[in-house]
Amino acid sequence: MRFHPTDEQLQIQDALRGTLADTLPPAALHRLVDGDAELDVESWQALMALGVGGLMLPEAAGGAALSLVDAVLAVEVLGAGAVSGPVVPHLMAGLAVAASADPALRERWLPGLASGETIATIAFGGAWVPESWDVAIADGRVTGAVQFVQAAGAAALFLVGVAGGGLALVEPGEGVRIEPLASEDRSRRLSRVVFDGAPATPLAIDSGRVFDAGLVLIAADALGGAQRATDMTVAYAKDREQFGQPIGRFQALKHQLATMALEVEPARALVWYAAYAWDRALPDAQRSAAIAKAHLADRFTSVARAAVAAHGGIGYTWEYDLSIWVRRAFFDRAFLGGPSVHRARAVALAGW
Amino acid sequence: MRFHPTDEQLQIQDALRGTLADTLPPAALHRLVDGDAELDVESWQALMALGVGGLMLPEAAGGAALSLVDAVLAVEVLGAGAVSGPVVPHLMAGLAVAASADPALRERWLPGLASGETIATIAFGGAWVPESWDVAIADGRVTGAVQFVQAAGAAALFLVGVAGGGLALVEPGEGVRIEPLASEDRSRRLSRVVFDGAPATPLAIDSGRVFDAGLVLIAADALGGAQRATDMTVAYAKDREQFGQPIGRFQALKHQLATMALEVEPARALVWYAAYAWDRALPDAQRSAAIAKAHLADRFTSVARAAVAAHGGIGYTWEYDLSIWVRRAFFDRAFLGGPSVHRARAVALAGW
Amino acid sequence: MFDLRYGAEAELFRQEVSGFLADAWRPDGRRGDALSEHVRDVRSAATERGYLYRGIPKRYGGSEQPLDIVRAQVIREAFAAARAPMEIGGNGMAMLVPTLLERGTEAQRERFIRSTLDGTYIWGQGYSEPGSGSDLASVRCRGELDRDEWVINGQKTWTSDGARATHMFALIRTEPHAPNHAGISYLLIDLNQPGVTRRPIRQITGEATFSEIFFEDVRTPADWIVGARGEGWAVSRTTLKHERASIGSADALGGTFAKLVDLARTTLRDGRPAIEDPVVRETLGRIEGWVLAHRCSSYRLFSLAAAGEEPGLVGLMMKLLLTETGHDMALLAQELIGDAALIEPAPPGTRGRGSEKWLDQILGTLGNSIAGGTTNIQRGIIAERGLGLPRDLAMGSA
Amino acid sequence: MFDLRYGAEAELFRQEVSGFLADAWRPDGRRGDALSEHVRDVRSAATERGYLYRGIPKRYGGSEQPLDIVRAQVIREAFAAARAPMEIGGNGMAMLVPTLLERGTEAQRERFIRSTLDGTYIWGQGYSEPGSGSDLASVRCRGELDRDEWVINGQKTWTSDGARATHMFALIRTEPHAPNHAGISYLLIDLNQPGVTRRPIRQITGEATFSEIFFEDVRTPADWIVGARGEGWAVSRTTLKHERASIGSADALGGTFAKLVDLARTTLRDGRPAIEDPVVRETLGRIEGWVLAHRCSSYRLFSLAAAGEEPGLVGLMMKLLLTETGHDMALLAQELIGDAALIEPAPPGTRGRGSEKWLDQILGTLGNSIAGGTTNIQRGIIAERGLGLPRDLAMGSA
Repeated sequence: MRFHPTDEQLQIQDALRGTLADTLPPAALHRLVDGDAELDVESWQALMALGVGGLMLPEAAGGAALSLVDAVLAVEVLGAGAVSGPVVPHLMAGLAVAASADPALRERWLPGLASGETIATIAFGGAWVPESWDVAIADGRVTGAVQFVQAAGAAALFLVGVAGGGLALVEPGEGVRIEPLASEDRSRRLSRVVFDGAPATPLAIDSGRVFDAGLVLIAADALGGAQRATDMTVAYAKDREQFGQPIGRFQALKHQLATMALEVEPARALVWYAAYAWDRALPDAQRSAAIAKAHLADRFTSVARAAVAAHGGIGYTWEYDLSIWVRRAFFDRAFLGGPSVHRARAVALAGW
Repeated sequence: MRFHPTDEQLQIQDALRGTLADTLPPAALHRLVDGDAELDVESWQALMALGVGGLMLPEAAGGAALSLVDAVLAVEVLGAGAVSGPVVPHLMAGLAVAASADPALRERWLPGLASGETIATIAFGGAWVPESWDVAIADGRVTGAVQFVQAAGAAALFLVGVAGGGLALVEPGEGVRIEPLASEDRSRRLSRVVFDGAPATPLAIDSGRVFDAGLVLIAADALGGAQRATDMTVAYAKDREQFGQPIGRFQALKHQLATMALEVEPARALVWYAAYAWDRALPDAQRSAAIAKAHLADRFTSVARAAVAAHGGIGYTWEYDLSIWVRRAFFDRAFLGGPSVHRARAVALAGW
Repeated sequence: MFDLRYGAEAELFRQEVSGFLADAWRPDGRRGDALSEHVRDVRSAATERGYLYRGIPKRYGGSEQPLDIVRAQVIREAFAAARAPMEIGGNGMAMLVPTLLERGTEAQRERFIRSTLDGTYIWGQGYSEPGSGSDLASVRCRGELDRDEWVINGQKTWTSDGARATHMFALIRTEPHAPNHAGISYLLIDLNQPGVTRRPIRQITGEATFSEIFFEDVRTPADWIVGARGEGWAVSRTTLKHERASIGSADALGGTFAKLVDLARTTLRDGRPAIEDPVVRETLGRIEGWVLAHRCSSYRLFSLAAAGEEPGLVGLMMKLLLTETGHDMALLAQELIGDAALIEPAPPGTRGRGSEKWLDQILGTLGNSIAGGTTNIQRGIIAERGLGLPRDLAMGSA
Repeated sequence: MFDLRYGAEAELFRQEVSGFLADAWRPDGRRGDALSEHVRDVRSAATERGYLYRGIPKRYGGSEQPLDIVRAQVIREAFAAARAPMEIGGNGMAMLVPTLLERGTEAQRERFIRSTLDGTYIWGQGYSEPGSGSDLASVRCRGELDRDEWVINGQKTWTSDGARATHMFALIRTEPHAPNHAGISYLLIDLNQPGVTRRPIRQITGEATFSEIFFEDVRTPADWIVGARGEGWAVSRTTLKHERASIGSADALGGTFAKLVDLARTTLRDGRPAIEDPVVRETLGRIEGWVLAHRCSSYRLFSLAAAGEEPGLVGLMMKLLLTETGHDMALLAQELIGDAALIEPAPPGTRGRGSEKWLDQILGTLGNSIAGGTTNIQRGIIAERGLGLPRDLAMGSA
């Protein structure tokens, strides 16, 4: 029986944390946020060099063949570091291709996805959930617009959700138009992508599994973000003085910080469990993914708000790092569907 | 423009507060709670002698012809004192009879209601709201069971809600069976009342107005109860020492007390407004009554819980006075319909 | 008797004010420069008739009217109905002028009040410093008297209107050897001089309504001190009491709530208006209880003020109530706008009512819990001044 | 690799335990006296085989097994599945026995442990006093040494099992001139003697599971002191560490949640099950997030304990999480039961599952925030021990 990270898993987290902190320090993050780049290339490449892209891909393709539990442990750390670039969509696309039984397809894409040379993203239209996907597919071509696609301009591969709940692979180029959006979360840029008869390769896989993995991964990103917002606030409270005392000595603030920690720390095992249930394909895997997404989206939102309040004025400024995670909370809440949607799904799946 | 109590209104409140404290001191209250009496007769008679029964009744009948605003100011104080006996139902019955155009009926009942010699209560079946009343009326006789009737054993007059949303007067005796219930709020005892062909006098009045007045009055009772629970907690925090300090000096507790006060104090004007809107028959009178009932029921519930938590162990004992108001909060929440019911009504009335 | 009507005398007065505005005010007068001749003329005529600057003596440009809360409210309503220009607001009117009236010298009043009323002087508040927050006793920006001038060095932050302010009233440490409060003086500073650097503070919303102001050997005359040396703390606590109670301003919450209801009506979910969702209805219903409690409490406060009575406990709560209810509204709005939270709202002033514009509101409620003291400070005030609980140990005699 | 299964070795062990129980335990053995011969025999045989009292040396009646969190859990599960009697619980096992093992004299261990394990001695905890609450340093109940006996006078309160306890372990002020903690000793007291008066404390629910205990010249032998004079505070902080981590006990929250879902299914509203109401569904969904977070965190803590690692931050949070989630469940239950909140629930143990029985749960959650330290104390512990924030000024060196 084991339900906490191994030393090896902790070492991987440390390596990722260190690499991201080195390649995307606060100054670089602020440049990214204030600039127009689709993603921060240096940190993306560094993470890919560490094997993030192939975490769950087969060893034959150059991947590490690890589990979703390993992936959430990684993504948590990357969320805490405000990773730029489409880590979660990229991992989802990799899972989709790896699930395909078509050897040609696997050979075509998996090595590049594993090495990170090929950047992939997802394009799920409608209201995120597979039942609502609305890109039409006919005669190997897709048509339709998808509202929110991360890092579309950098992607060499789109995993597109098509009407009826299936998935297809599309490459940029013919019949693919990208319209960048002003993204609220400036560490993860979104575009509208219009498919107009673009050539597509349908995947004969269980799209629900890919979607559920995405929910758990976004929950892990939210967990990392919430942890970072809490850590920043605790550090600030220890450091900042008022009335001759560190403000972290004032009982009301201490209790607010305890409440923030109470939102984050127990949620960690929930994310692990959702990943574990997915890895083992347990009967409650789908429900757990939905619950984890809903719960973590709410926790990140709530903790981000509390962090700003606890900081006072400085927490409300653009230049202070916290603003970056406040906006990431908006992203994690909406991306792949909001809390009320996933809660309603979880309740319905329980048969209540 | 005036929207706060006059000196005269404050004096009436003082008189009521003093009389109730004198005639129903904590010891008497605990006797009542631990005993079987339908109501505390001494305090009831003392309040009636002060004119509570006739507050809103015409001067010709011995009443004071005051407004619902005056009544809520009175009932707030009585709720704070854990008044026993059916003050709100009695006032509602009085309003119903006074609204009738039938001079014989008025003459028969109003003087006794005003003086308090005649105790009246309400018997609203179904789910409280007039649309749901389900006692059948035919040939001047009523048939049906009403689940929760306050002080039924002491009442000389029942204001019965009948199917279709009308009201009728019924006297105890022939065709009226009273089955006392174990009441959670032991300061206000409830019975099940079964009407089995009891003679009834229908009232040709607007039953909605009577019901709305009841909502506002119960809101006022809840306001008083919430105020009392807050006052007790503030007093306790000033008095009780821990770690060599009054606990009211600990910032976390101070902020909890501030939050309790924040629930209670602004709600006061909301209750006033609901009464004022009823008095003037303003277009938003019905909505305001529903909002006031829902809001105050929630505030009383919340403040009662917070009061117990702030007291620690002693607040959780039967013998400490606070338990009486905790149970009154249960009563005020459910009686005449719960918060979600009235919120849904308010939203529907707004046409949203 | 409770009565929300203002009464016959007030309604007659309303007719008088409305009549004046119908004659004097050209509704297109606001176009172009907000300080156009016409606006100036109307303000000046309105002041002459006793409608504006009522608490300010005539010799400084006011209309010197007796305190009358109801008349003041009627005036506000009549001007709002006619969309006519009220008093010039801002920190100058709200904070400096009352302070000068109570603590200033005759020379200071003559020098500054009239210019503030007519908009010539725009004042920034110089209280906060980086690291000082709610603890104003820790002010470090220092002033040294150099013959007939104060020489000021240091930094102020969160100065509202800092970009366009012409002057600042500031708390400056002038007595370096006195403890905490006792070393602070209240100085007036001309911001249009060398040595003053302004840096806008970009907020989390992207807007910049506040500034940091840096002083490097900035000079101000020795007699631009209000109160005595070392009295700055006490001087800064002077507040405007004259006809402050108002109903309209308190109902900002009601305005936002109406917009929230609108948002719920117009947002579609699975093709149906979101407002048909029982969860949305229940949440709106809950929030409305707080909104009404706030509005009705503003009636109560207005009534107390009109009767010359103290506001009491509820007067300490209005701001916190606003913050907390605003927070609840923001959460529902965030739920309602859904994916629109992924895109930045268009800049203020641009056309289009995309639901993503609620993002500013949602982020803005974060700012509310900071502006004017954090909610923790507010709770402390309610507990101590409102409920009579003892001071925190940690706060000492602050 | 994450793996929630206990592994092959553990499953073999489960078979062994289940096999033993299938042979030794007659499922009707609980009927009648809970301490019937049969129960006694099974407990004794189970202890001989190393299933019960694993952390206690054999010479005091235990089975003296090496620490094995997984085996302990398997034993709990196997006994629960067979509905077989586990160890005798209560304050004696949970608090006194570990204290004696760590701090008691050999004579005390021999005198008390075996009698506690077999249920002969039932222990009440004597820490709280009226007015002492979380501040145990303020204990006033005093003991004076009169030749070879302590003479005890004063009062203890919130003594669980106070009505049936045979003995008490208590914090008693024996050194009146020493400051605060330093004056307190840890004494054992026989409660069945003249001078002991027990008064049940009726709780807000109507039940009385705690008592006040009054001492009037009550005597206890001089050597019934654990640790030295004045060391009582430190002695009382000894806690049971052996195989404490468990999964089942942490899922009390899950059990209540399942009942809450049942309540929502069976409660009708306008003729439809309440669980079809979207507001109820949303609220259940919200609560389930917390319930699952709690359950999964208990897996995590169990796993850490099995690996011999420290529980860390999340270990400080389980109780508060339980309290807060219980509170949320109580609020929904109150909404669901509606008018049933107007009637008292039938006494415990009586038949009928009226929804008003939830009232006890609803009121009980009020008690949870008090039992074992108020939520404010819990938050303080999280902030200080968990997040490393400085101590409150007001708490001094407490």
